[in-house]
Amino acid sequence: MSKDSQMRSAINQRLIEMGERERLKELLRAKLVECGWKDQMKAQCKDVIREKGLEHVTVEDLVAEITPKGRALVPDSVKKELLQRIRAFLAQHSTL
Amino acid sequence: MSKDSQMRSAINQRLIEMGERERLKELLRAKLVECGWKDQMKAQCKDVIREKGLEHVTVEDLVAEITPKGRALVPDSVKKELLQRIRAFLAQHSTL
Amino acid sequence: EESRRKQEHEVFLAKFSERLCSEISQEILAECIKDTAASEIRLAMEEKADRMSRCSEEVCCCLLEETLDKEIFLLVKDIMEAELQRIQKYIK
Repeated sequence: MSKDSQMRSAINQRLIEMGERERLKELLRAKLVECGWKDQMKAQCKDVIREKGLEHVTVEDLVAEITPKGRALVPDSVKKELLQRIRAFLAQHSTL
Repeated sequence: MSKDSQMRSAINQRLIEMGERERLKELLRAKLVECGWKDQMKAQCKDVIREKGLEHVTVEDLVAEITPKGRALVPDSVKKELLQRIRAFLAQHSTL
Repeated sequence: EESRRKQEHEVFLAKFSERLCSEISQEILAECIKDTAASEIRLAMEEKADRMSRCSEEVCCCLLEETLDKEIFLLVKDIMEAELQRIQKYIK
């Protein structure tokens, strides 16, 4: 195991232990609702169901269809905020 | 055309195509005899004719007079059975 | 040496942060998309079942009314004819 991957494992371990990984996930979930991304996704799903007909769509089909759009629709500000929060956490715990 | 009226048309279409609509009407007629509705209606007609006198009553008058009573006199069990039969049919032919 | 090590660590942290950010994003996006898709399909199915139930009742009512109207008309016609015949017979 290289030194970098050892460090990565150690930091990941600490992030989990300190509950920060869960908090980061929670933050992102909240931001996705707040910025309207979730509503956009719901609308996308409704469009696909309407277009294809309910009887011709499975959850997997729907996921496959809307995932590219879902990724593209995440605002840069949300990505930036998550990244900043990670950086701030790592800086605060400089022994990591 | 609203979604509801589309659905109603589709149900009717399916019932007619498979001959179920006629069978349901036949079932209903039989039930009306069986539950005594037909006898009650005959008695109602005779009462009206006796009250007003045959010379003062037309078929249309009599129909108009006894129809509300005729509708009210259909037992709930008969209505329920008819609805259940329609639902069972649609469940079996659920491509709607 | 110290400053080189520090710089390397900073580069490592920057890369690590980006990687973690992307990992978490992918995980949460996949989770949210799957949840949304499943709940939208469930909603659509519930809506369809409600509509089916409502429309079945309406079709049932129409069928009932149609049959009753026809039955009442035939019944009245038969009774009127019978009464007329009875009176004609009586007059004769």
